[in-house]
Amino acid sequence: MTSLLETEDETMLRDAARGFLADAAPVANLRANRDQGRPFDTGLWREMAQMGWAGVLVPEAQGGADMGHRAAGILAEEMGRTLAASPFISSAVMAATTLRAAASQQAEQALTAITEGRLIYAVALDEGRKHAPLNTALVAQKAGNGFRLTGTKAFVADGGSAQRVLVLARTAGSAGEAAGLTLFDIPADRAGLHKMARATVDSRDHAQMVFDGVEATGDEVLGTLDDGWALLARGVQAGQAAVAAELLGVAGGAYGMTVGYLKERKQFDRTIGSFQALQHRAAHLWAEIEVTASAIANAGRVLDATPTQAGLAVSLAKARAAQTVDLAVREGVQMHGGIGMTDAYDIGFYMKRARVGSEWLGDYGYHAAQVAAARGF
Amino acid sequence: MTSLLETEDETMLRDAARGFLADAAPVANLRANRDQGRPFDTGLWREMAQMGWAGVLVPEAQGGADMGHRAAGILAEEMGRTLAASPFISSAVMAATTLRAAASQQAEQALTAITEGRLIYAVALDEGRKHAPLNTALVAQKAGNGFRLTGTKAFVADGGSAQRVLVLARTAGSAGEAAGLTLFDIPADRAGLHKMARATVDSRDHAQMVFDGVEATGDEVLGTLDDGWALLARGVQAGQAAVAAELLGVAGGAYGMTVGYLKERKQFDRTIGSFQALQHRAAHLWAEIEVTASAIANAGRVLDATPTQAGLAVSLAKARAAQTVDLAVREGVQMHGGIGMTDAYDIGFYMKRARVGSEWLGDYGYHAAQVAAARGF
Amino acid sequence: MPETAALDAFRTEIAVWILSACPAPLLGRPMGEDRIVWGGRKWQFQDDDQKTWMQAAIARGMTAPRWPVEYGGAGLSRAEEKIYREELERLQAPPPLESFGLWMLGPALLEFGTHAQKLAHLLPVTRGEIRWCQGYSEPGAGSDLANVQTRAEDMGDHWLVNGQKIWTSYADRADWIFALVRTDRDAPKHKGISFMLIDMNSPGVTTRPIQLISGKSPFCETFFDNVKVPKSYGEDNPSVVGQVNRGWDIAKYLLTHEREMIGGGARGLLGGRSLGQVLGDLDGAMDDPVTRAEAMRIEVNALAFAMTMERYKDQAEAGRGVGNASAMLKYYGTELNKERYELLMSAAGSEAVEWDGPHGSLAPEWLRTKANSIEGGTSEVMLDIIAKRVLELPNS
Amino acid sequence: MPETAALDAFRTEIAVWILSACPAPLLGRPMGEDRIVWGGRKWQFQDDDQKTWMQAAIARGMTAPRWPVEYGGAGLSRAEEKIYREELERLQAPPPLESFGLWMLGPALLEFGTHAQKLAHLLPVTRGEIRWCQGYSEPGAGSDLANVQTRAEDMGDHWLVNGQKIWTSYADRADWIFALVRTDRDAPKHKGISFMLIDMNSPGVTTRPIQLISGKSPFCETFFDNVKVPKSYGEDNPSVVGQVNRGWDIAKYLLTHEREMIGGGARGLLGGRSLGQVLGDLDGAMDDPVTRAEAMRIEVNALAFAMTMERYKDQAEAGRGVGNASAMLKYYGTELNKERYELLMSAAGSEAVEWDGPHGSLAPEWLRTKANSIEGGTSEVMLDIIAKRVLELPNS
Repeated sequence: MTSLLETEDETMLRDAARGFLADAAPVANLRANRDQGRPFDTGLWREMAQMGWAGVLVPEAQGGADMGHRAAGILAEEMGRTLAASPFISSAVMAATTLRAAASQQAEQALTAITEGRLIYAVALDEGRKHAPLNTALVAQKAGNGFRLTGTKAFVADGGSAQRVLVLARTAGSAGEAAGLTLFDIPADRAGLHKMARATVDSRDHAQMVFDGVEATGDEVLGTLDDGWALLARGVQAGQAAVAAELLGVAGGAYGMTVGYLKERKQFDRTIGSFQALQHRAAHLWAEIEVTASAIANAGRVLDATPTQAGLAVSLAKARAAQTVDLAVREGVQMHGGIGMTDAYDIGFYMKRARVGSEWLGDYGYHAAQVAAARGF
Repeated sequence: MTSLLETEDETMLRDAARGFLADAAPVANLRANRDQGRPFDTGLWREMAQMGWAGVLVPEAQGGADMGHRAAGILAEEMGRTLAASPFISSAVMAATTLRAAASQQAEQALTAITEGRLIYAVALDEGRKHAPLNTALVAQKAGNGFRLTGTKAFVADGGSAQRVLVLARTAGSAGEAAGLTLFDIPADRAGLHKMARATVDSRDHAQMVFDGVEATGDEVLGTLDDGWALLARGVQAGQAAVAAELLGVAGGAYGMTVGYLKERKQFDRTIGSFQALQHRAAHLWAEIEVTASAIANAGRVLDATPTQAGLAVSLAKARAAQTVDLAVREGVQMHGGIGMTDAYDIGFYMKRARVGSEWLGDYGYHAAQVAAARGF
Repeated sequence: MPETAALDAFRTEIAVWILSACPAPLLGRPMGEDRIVWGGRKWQFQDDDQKTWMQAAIARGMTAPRWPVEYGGAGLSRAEEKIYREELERLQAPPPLESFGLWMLGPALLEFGTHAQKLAHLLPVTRGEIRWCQGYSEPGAGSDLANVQTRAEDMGDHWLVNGQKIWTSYADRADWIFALVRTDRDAPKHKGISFMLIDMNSPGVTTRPIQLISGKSPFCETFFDNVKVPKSYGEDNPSVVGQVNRGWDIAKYLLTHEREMIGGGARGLLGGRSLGQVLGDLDGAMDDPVTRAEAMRIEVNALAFAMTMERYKDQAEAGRGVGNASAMLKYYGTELNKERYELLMSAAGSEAVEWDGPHGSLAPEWLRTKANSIEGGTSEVMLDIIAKRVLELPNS
Repeated sequence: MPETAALDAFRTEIAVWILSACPAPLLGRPMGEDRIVWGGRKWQFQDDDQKTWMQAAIARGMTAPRWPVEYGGAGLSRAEEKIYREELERLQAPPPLESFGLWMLGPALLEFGTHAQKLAHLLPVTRGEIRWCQGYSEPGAGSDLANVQTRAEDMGDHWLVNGQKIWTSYADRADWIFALVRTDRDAPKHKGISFMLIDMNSPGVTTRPIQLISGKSPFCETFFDNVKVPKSYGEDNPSVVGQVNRGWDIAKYLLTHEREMIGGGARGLLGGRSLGQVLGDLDGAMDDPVTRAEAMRIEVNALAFAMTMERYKDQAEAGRGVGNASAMLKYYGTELNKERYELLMSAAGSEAVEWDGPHGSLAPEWLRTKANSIEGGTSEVMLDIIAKRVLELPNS
């Protein structure tokens, strides 16, 4: 496999992204969005699309940049650093990867629309409080030539803003089985689909989706009937790797803000960064971030090289990212002292996003168990 | 329940024990015993018996001091502090508690002999690498008026020096069941009982005992046939509490040695105890020891007040003690630096005893699970 | 009568009194922060029962059981007060009155104040008439509490106070504030501070609430803009407690109290149920070995910590102080509570991250625990105290 | 020929050479510390195959592949050396020769030595004729390596060396030692140290092995009692490497090397099997949620750490140094390895605590891991380095 070192192209991409986001989407934007009840900034998302980010995983034939998952991870990481909100992971990573694997003409049209920033997708997957895709119980019942979907999806990221939804439904089998799951690609304003916005601590777009006899045609089945999970799993893995990368960025952002504070803040007539106990904790945190960065780079590389064998690499990345960002935000808030507890200060936003991102698409325990299974125990 | 504070009597007992052990059994004794291949010092044990320690749990009618489990814990803790080796826990705590509960005339005679230091008991219990008394598979087969014992007991503490053995054997039922276990009280030199000394890292007396058709009479059944576990469980719980107390002492001894070193050792032209990172770690360790001390005191109190309901209290004490002593010896060795790694220095002995004591009669995982079960999960 | 018999008699007497004085509707109600009776001029009872109960307690001195009768207390012994608290808990009766005046100002004045100061200030506290807040922290000072910049200039008959305090709980609802102010700018940091009592109605005092990451909070910023504080509120009743420039001694004395109170917050949080039981309500949570192992660890530590609180309390009640070791309670209790909430959040998964989701106020409570290891002295300061004063390690 | 094609050709060539030069009985044998070929005057091969293999490697310069040919090396590029190591591993051939001379002295001399020094000292190293040991640490200095008390007095034509070194690995079997000695007692601590090459056969040099808590060890104490060290071993071949009093620069340079080597010890320890698989061999161990959760955690961290080693190695090989960040590898790798052994000990229970129990040398290995976070710079020193040089936090 290629080295885990960044290529020159990747470094250029990172530098460009970092520069752009520092200007266009500093943490202050998240605060403004929150205070104005806006889950993300549509103008910003358009700019990202113009830079090719929305099409980072889309083939050139559909107008995409086709830069691969390592590049997508770099973008997600940089967005995490400034907590920039966008439908990037839902739409440009998860939906795009799934649609690309579906390889239908309809899917290709959708990919072009995603790339151009005209179309936002959400993925309606989990139904309970924890990530467990095979437990899908939302039913798609045969009705004439089509289907009728009934059930509830919890915690659909970007579910409020999406124009289309990939929804995993059960057409056969029972909870816990992959067989019998079918993937539908339907418009989000279809009759009977009720979206309830959830006020989450990270101030982003999350919705509960209630499917009250929602009709779907046979053409709206993506991939094969009863075998939709094989297809969506590719998108979910890509999403897990991207969320892991975002969390690495969140950790890095919190760490950077904290070390900056340690260097500037004085107490007991000393810069607090000169206190050895804090130094050792900051150094340990840095070490954890470095080690996690390797797992993130590896997940991107493996997804690009051997996407069908990426399970271990992706779960390793998400497990490490969840643990590392947790440490980073806890240390960040504690080391900021009282000021870190105030809403007026930004470090709290990192803690809130870390919590949601760690949960999304599987937490540490879920992914550590996947690693263990892949490693034979 | 009485307060967890020490009574005046208990404080006097502690002070007396500490004074005696500092003189008569400093860590240097352990080194001398090890270098001379002696698991413990019989003269020292005689002196302890003369002070009433061997009879601390024996009724006055049998010549004992009958001071209770809290007092036994204080003695065990002080022995732990200087790593004083003796058959105290096997004989004076586990066997004595069991024999006392048996309340037979034979048992009373044995208690007197224990009290006077004339008789050392071992308890032959576990057969595998982890504590799991109900998994007892050693068979006691009916043979005429008596029994024939066949099987192997692993890791019998004080098994090499004991003159008598309490051995748990299966007379009915199958592995995992408490019913069908019978307790025998037999001389350690009975034909067919082979003792293999084990060279353990703590340089104490541990033996594997192979029972090769060992004969036991019906009179040698302690308590009731097929119901021996109920009786022995009392002794085992008392032993667990005492080992926990010993480990608290081991933690305290390692901590004391380490803080002493921090105050005296200079490096980079500074006393290393002035480095804040070490200060915070030492302070945290002290906090853990304080919290564990409460759990140890509580276990003794509960064993004295309501011995039949002591499971939670005892497991809590052992779980805490295992975790705390582990931290104490790891920090102790690391903070001593290179010198701590040399055999010439004492801190390594604390690490070795901590490892064995944490394992003996159930490790952290075993006891934490017991706590969880007692707390309804 | 032997001592224990006297205490038994007292237990019966006080239980009878509680049952007769505390209106039945108050008994057995769940106690939340919203049900606390704080008192003060701006105070409004939620119902008449609260008022009835408070006034009955005032009449018997039971709002401040251990204070001397002449200052509005009941003059109880330590042992008697403990019995009173135990009976309140057993009968599920709420405390008749809570306040910073009772918790903090009282102990300070009883230890350092003049007779006239005690009379003037403590009686209104015990009667729920005056509500106090505490003005220690300042912006930019953080853990360095002695870094007091709010200054009080000596203007002859009054002090002229200018500066700013932060983290003053309920300052917007308090009538008076006890504050650390700098009365000597040339003295070493700890030597020029005074402990001053200031009427919040004085011209120039303003407050502003602070929004936390967890949402609304009782914390305020408090500003002093040319506030005139009389040197004396009456004969032998100066506005400064103890000696001028020696206020740090009083602050240190009170910090020890505060630490014990905050560290104790970790107990009884789940209404007597174990953490594992609460988690067991969430389908499948306890099947995850990571969650189970962590729940076991926290349960073990929480039980042992509760015993330690008990042991330290007994020691304090036995008249042997716990001194700087109280820093351990603060440190251990708040860190443990943070761990507990992290696990609860994780087990409740995506439901937990909603501000008002199916688990009620879990998210804001989780974020709020993060402040516990900062307010009242950070965990780092607690570890410093343990290292230097308990372990006696040398200064760096 | 494009670069990759050339490397492919080299890979084939070197594989053929290994298979022809390395006697078949050596291939595929498990590699243990007892199978290492160290060389030196006191060295005795375990069998003729070892000797045959070493001499074949010497003939081709492959005991020191990247060193210049004139000093006994093969003059390979970074990429070629990497291929050589990969092929050795793939074909399960042992390294023909290992030594502190190759690992430590070589890099120091190549960077700081004169041509004559390199010729005189490096050739015997590549030929396995002279075995070196390293004399840095001193009793009482601990982590403060610059606190060198062993002194070398300038006696005109020679240095007179007196003092004591500790933790000198295999000093009792070494022919020469490279040591830090104090040549200026008045200069600041780091400025009066020289990097000196001393013949262990010199009168006045004695060694004594050190017993560790884990048992016998390669470590020794080394004593210098009025040892005369010539100023020069020949023309342009002084006994001090680099400038007199500037030896600290060389020591720092080598410390970075050493750190990377020790931190790497955590990899591949279990013969390619995962920790969970090894634990799974122990009946029931993985049913315990505490053990399972801990095994998962260590597995996750170990895999990510292995990737980090890989990444840092690639970075170094790409010619971009990792500098002080290597302190992280040392810190993380040794701490992780301690955790791994704690878990193995716990899972093997009472069987683990025997010196020679059913799990072989587990107990001494467990105790030995405790030294890994001390030797070559303690974890605390590594964290200091990261904090000050990588994070650039201010000095305390």
